[in-house]
Amino acid sequence: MNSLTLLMLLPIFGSVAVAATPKAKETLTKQVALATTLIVAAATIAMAVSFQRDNVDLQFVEKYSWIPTFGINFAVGIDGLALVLILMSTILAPIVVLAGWNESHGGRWSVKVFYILILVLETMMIGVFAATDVFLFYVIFEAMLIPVYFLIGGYGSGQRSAAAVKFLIYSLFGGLLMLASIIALYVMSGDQGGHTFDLQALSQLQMSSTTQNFLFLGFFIAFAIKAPLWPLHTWLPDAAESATPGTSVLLLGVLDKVGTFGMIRYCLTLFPDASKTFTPMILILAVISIVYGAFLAIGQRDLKRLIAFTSISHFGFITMGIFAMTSQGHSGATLYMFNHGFSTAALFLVGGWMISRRGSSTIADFGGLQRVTPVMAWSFFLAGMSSLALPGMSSFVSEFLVLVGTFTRYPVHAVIATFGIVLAALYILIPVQKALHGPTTAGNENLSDLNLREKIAIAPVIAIIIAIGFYPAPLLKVINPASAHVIAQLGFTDPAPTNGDK
Amino acid sequence: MIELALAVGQTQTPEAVMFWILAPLTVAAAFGMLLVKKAVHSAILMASVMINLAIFYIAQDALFLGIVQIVVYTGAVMMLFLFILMLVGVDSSDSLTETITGLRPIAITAAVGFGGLMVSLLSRATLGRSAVGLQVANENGNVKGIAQLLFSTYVWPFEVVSALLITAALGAMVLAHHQRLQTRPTQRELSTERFRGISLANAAGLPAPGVFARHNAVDVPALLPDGSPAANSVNATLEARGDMLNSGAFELGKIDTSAGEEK
Amino acid sequence: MTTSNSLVYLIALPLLGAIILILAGRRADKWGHILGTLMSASSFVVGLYQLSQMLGRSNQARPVTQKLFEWISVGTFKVDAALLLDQLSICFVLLITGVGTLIHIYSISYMSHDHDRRRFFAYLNLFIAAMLLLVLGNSYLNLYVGWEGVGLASYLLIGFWNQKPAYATASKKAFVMNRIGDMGLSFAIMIAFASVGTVSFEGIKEHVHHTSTGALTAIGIMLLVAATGKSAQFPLQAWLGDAMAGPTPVSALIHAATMVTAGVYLITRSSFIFDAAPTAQLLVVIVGAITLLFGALIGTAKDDIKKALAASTMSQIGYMILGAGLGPVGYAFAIMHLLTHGFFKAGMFLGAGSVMHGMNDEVNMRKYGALRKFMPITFATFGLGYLAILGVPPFAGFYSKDMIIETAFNSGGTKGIILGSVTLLGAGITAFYMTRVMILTFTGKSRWDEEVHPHESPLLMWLPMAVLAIGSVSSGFLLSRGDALVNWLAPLFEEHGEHSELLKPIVVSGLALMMVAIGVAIAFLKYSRQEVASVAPEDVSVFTKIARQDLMQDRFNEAVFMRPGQHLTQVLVKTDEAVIDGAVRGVGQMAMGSGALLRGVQSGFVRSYAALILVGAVLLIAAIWVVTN
Amino acid sequence: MEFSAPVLNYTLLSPMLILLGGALIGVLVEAFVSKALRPITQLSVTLGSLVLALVQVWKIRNEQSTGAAMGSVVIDGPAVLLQASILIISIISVFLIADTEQFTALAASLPGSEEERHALQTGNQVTEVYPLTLFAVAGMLLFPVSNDLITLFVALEMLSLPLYLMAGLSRRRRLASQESALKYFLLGAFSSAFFLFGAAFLYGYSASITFAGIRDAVVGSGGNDVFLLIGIAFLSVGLLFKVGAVPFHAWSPDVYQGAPTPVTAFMAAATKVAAFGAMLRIYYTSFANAQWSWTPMLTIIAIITMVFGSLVAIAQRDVKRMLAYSSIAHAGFLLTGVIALNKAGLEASIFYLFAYGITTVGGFAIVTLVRDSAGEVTDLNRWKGLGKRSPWVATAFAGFLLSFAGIPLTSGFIGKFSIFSAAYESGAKSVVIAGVLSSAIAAFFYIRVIVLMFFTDPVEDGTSVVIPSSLTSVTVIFSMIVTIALGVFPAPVLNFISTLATFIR
Amino acid sequence: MDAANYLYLSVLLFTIGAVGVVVRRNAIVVFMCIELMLNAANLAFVTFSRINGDLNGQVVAFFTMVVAACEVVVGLAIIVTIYRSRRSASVDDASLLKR
Repeated sequence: MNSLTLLMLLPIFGSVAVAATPKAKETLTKQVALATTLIVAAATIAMAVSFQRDNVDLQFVEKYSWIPTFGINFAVGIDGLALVLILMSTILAPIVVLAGWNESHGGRWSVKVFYILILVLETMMIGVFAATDVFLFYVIFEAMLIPVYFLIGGYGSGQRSAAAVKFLIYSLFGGLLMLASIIALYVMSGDQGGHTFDLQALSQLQMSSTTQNFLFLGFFIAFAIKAPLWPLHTWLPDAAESATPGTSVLLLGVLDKVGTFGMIRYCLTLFPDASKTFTPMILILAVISIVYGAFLAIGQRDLKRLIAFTSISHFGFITMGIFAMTSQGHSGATLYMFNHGFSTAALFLVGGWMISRRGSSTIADFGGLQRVTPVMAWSFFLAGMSSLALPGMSSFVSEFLVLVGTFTRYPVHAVIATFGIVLAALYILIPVQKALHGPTTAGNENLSDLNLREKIAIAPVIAIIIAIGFYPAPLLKVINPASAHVIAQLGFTDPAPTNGDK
Repeated sequence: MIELALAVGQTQTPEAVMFWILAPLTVAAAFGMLLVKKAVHSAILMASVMINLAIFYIAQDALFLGIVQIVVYTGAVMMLFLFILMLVGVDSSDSLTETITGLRPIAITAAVGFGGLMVSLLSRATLGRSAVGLQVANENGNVKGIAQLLFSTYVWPFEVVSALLITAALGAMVLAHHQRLQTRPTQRELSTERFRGISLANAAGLPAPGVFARHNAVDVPALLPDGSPAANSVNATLEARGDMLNSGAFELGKIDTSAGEEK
Repeated sequence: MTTSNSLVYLIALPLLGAIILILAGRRADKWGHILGTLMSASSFVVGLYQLSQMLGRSNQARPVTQKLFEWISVGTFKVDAALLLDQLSICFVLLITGVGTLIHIYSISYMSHDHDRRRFFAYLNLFIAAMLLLVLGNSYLNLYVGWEGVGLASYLLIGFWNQKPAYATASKKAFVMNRIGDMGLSFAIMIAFASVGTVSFEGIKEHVHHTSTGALTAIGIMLLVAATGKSAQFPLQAWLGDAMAGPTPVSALIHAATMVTAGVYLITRSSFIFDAAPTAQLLVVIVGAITLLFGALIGTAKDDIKKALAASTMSQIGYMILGAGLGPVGYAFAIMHLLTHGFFKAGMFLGAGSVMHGMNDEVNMRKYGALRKFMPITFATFGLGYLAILGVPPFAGFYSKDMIIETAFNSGGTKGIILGSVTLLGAGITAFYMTRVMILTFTGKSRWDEEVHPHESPLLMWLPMAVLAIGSVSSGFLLSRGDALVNWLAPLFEEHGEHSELLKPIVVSGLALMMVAIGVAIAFLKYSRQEVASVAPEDVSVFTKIARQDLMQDRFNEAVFMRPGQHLTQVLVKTDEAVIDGAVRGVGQMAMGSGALLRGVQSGFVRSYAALILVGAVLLIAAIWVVTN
Repeated sequence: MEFSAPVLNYTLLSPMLILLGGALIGVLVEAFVSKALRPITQLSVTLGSLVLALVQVWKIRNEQSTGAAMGSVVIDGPAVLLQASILIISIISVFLIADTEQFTALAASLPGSEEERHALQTGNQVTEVYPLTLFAVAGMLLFPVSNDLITLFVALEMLSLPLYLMAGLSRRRRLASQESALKYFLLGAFSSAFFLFGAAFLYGYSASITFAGIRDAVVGSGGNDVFLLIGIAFLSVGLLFKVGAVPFHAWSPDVYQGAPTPVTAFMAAATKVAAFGAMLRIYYTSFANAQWSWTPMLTIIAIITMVFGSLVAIAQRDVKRMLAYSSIAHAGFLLTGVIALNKAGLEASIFYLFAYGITTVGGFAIVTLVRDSAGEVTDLNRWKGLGKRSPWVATAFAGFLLSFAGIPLTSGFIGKFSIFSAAYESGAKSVVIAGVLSSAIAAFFYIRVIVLMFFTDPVEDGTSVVIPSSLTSVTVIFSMIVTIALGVFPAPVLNFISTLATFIR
Repeated sequence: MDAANYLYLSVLLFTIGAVGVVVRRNAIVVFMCIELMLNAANLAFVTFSRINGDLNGQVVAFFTMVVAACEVVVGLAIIVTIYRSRRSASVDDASLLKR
């Protein structure tokens, strides 16, 4: 497998196949969807195998003229960063399909529509990370909102439509700001040698620092909303609360990564100087996100909202790692994106199973699940441990890298952020205690434990979490060259150890 | 407003006299249109404005237009207005009290602002060339000059205007023409209808309004021998509209002078 | 440096055991405990093998390493997953696996009625693995993994009976407070990387001489913070008492013998840093001194046998920390006390467990009494441990504790006198409260309830107790004979220079024994001569009350951290709702409101529309008027 | 002075002539063809002439001439593009107009009268709408190709008068329909008076009524610019009125709501193309050199228009009114194309006009489908749950709305992108920022409708979606295809526009 | 005699017409006011024609008259229709469509 375009087309073919399944045979529909996502995952892994690790250039590059009038190409290509994120997305997809086998029931529309949306979304997930044409990226960035919007609004629970609207409006707003910046880039490219949206070409543009700052903000705000970064986060808890667990996984695990991915790929590459200008401010926002998200998570009564706020805290870490401008911070942030995908997936999926069994997402309604449903409880516990970055879990490696990387340049930020790990212990252990420990409370006595399908779905997630926790090298080897490249392009070198000043 | 003064006008002084007499009249008439209550009066004032304008046209070497203004505009268009006014109700009068809050002050401010600003602007305007006058252009006669333009340079709009006229006619037809949707019954059919009806009572025709009543207007029902009103003597439309008068007031037997007054 | 391929088995065996037991689930109920014990025992065997290998090598060649794989490598931040077994770690390895195996055996019987016994053994194995990783890791980051791993195991084991909400809370408290300490370790690692560029013990040791004192002090203080968390030292000591919620074998293994001593390990392991950072070292001593008194004082007032022992543990670890803070002279004594303490305290905890086992899990000593007759073996083993902790010669504690007291006195100047006095005082208080425990539990009249039928524990339980009792008796003598341990460890630490000798060893021993005698006497007077109430009396001095409440440590934490934290959380939740989301919603409502307002322009009257057009035109004209003016 | 006979290039004028001819035939059909045959005959004549005109436009696509009608008409690339757009939009609008349910049976009858009932029973139809449509389309074709003020004025009236009439012909809620006709007419006449007054001043300023003459005067003027400015201002009032820019927009919500929906669709889409076409021509040719004077004005108006339209649309409860305000907002976006005053702006405007026009017709086509026993249901509250009842119709409408909102992969996005980038290129950054922000506001109400349709449970109140007639289906499907195709693969159209879009002067 | 005076007159008439549209309620009067505005424009055209010395202005005025005539037909037809439906020629009564 060495064609990104083909990889993007696979889910589309799958969605056509899903659409072709007879309405009565829902299981067949699901099987087709699962098969598609598995094939895509396999194809991605095959692609990853043939990826040249030490080559910092874009690989698997494809370029087709799309709208020549505006110099727009359908251009794709991946570096280590993109590869890791695509890998994460395509591995998560079959897990989500399998884990959410029954999520599509009780929605507004048929099962088929659910899987068509999921598969279309998968195409876009691949595309958004693979795009090397800014316009293409923007198109997918915005278009992705639509399937998610329908997934939340159509298959969610509670205030789903309000949450979906909030999500969409928020994201659109950010997207439009980015559009303004993109237009400006486009126009400038026209003034400096011909209209183009090629990322490489655009990064060579000459612009005044004021312009650069404004354009940077256009991009950054869009990404900060997406990521989300304090104080632009309020859509996330609502969306996560209302979405189905599977959707939440894709939303927080993959879509939100587009925000942090974009910060690296677009903000830093296109506007190196502005990035430097805004770094102090962004770091402060990131640190606030870490601590604030953690506190808010501690204060939540709803399990899904809690998980959402933990993610806000984690995105704070990722953002901090990105803007620390050290190779550790960068690689850590990238690895964090990957790991966060899985640990959030685990939390949401297991949390979702708990909620669907109990019929409530209020933490206080649970109690003593460990006695009743040990496997489910264990899965949740492990997911939680991953979320609080216990060593041995994948998130530890990334979180520590971020902290170390930040510390070497911005010790104060890193120190404050480290307090987040204590808060993390609280926000995970409080729900663990309330839901899993203690006497089995009324209403929880007869909950059933995970069935085979659910076990099969969660097993790879936990396996990946632990495996990467102990052996992150395969990923780091892919990530490191890309990170180093970005750092070097920005003109940064890692701070040297301060020893010898005695 | 500097260089617009016409050095050419041989009719300069008489024109000025005419202008200063007619212009105030025109403005007054136009202003009157806003102030009079009755629409008809407005129409008359409008007509006078138009005639004045025609004079101004002629004074400005636009003979053809002046004539057309009187013949077509004042003569035909204004008559159309009057005609419609008649249709709508010639004596309908407008209350001049403003019912939409705040509109009048806005209108007055806007008017004063508009007029004031425009006048002020005009006084500032310069053209950078002196006024020419139409002596040269009208060399072969004003009508001929216009015709020349109309049938050569502006032949396309001239043609297109015909489409406009057709549109207007078609539009008037659509909105006003009551198509007969079924053939009108012949006299024979009507009489057959009468005789084959439920009752022979009306075979000879419906009673006319006002019979045996003291008033023979169409909205006064005929009275039956017992003095009660004959409902079918009045047009069904009037009845439906509630415009039928109470016949009691018109009974022959009683002399009631006040009823007539009321009517 | 010598490499070995078998180090990993030390960790892998118990880890494998834990994984099998967790994954196998109920299927392993029948054989789980056996597998767990075997895994621990085989790890012990590997440890012994390694010891024999090590003994066969010269002093300098004793450390062995094993590089497993490259763990994290980003830029200059390179950390291998690698193990280091040297003279220091081997002590710990043997202690952990040895005592651990004994406790596994004990637990087979102790937990036999618990239908989650398999899970218990899984956790125990997990703990052994993590603890071994802690002591075997060759860098701070590897140590950190074990560090948090034992925290996790501790959490799981404290909360083993988490169906009781109080136990679940206790486990959470332990984890969170440990995390605060862990944060210190994180800081230490970060500072180390930022200033030295590496996080391995070897690497930092190499660079220590040209690293600024400031950085080293910072690292040292942060390591101390980590140690206080894990080792329940002041000010992060509050979790230990609550941690007694776990099954007693857990208390014996984790909260007495091994995990809580990790802080001592960390400080000794980092000797090269502390030696170069006197300020940090001084802080270590201060923390140790405070804690040893703090724990001892709490111990005097506790009626819960396990909590009394826990307070004692805290106090004893205070001794070790103090010892370790005394620099090169103290490290070996700290480790020695650690080892002897591992024996006698584990033995006493197991004894306490045995008592509880016979007393329907009653822990209140005021409901005990006269158990000597019913549980002779327990009494004997407990009593030996008691003598050891008191420091009565020739029991183990005598050798280790007196060394620390002596070193403290000899650390020089006023500091030496203060520290010596504190340690002496601590020894006296220790004697008091341990005697109190003995008296309340084993002597006097029985105070237990009708339905309780005390009985001696089965073989599988008393056997480990007996083994540990032997250790309590002999280990001190064995380790100090010919300065065996001191010499064994000596290559790891810097040479220590001459130190003044304030008091001769014999004087110190005399003083210590005198203090012990006083403590014992007071306890006898107070508890043996008069009736002990089966309910704790309320008319006690304010000091007793404070001591019963753990010297207000929980109240302090609640008042200073927890409640403000909770308030802050609530405030933030509300702020998020009202202010941040409120602002977002406000923008939306503003748009809608202005829409509704502007909608009023569309009044439906054609004349107002015309007016609008006219006004628009006027504005245009006005603009022109302005422009051309 | 000798009279020389005028020379008309009939080939170049043929699209308009065909339409006028078709209209005349239509008038004759009214007179001579039996009632039963009239609808089908009229429809065929109308469609036939529209298609023929389109073919004719295609044939002359490469012509560049100002001499088609003695200088009154200019045929160039933009002219061809605009005319073709208008014709395509008209064709799919006529498919909607062919829906007899929409028009009154007898316009002259009183609402609710016996006569009306009778006319309804006999299946009478006001087939005059077809020739009226053709006249309007002819006027629209002429509007953007006019090359002097007279022709411009005549074309303006020619496209307006039929629309005034058609607005009043609704079958349901006739009082509202007639009211909308009255409002449209009075305000339209009012604004054309301004237009004419402005034309007078331009004439006074330049001593010429041709666009070329005005441009020459602008370039080499001797006096000051007062007359020019007044002329531009008043002329703009007339043009801005037609495109529905604030504060000259007030007619459009009322008229959009009151008029029969097919007429609304037609005038919303086609009028906009024609009016903007004319505006582009006159601003890009005649006034180009007086840019300093009108760009600030248009910038402010554009910003107000976008923001106003978007904000007020939020508060709407009626789908047609909402679309009206949306069209106001779009007028604001389109004005940025005028402001841009560069080739990119011209191309973008033409693309936007075409894309927006098609989408608008599609959107209104959907509106015609949602009905209850009393006709169309335009109350948004009753659109709740439409996605459940008729998913395809709701999906199509959602697609159109997303295109209005400018979501990528729809034509609306490409349009917005191209027009904003053109404006940015010419330095009109404030407009771009305002446009982007109001797009965000606008997205809100489009999405609200989608929420209503898809995420709200239906209320059983008799609202249903009728099975679309085959012609309506064609309109909807065609609009949908174009909307998506122009969003996904706009390159051919953009290229085509780019090769043609240059005004000759 | 200054030809500009005609322009002032034209402006005044135009203003009066515009105000009339806003203040009068009778649809026919409103419409007449619009006619007044058109006439004002015509006067401007004629005046400018004279100033500029060419007849184009007069031709425009002529066209205006024709177009105005057509407009009158259509307008009056609409007004009559409204009147027949509502029995009122007041433009204020026609305010069903709003907000």
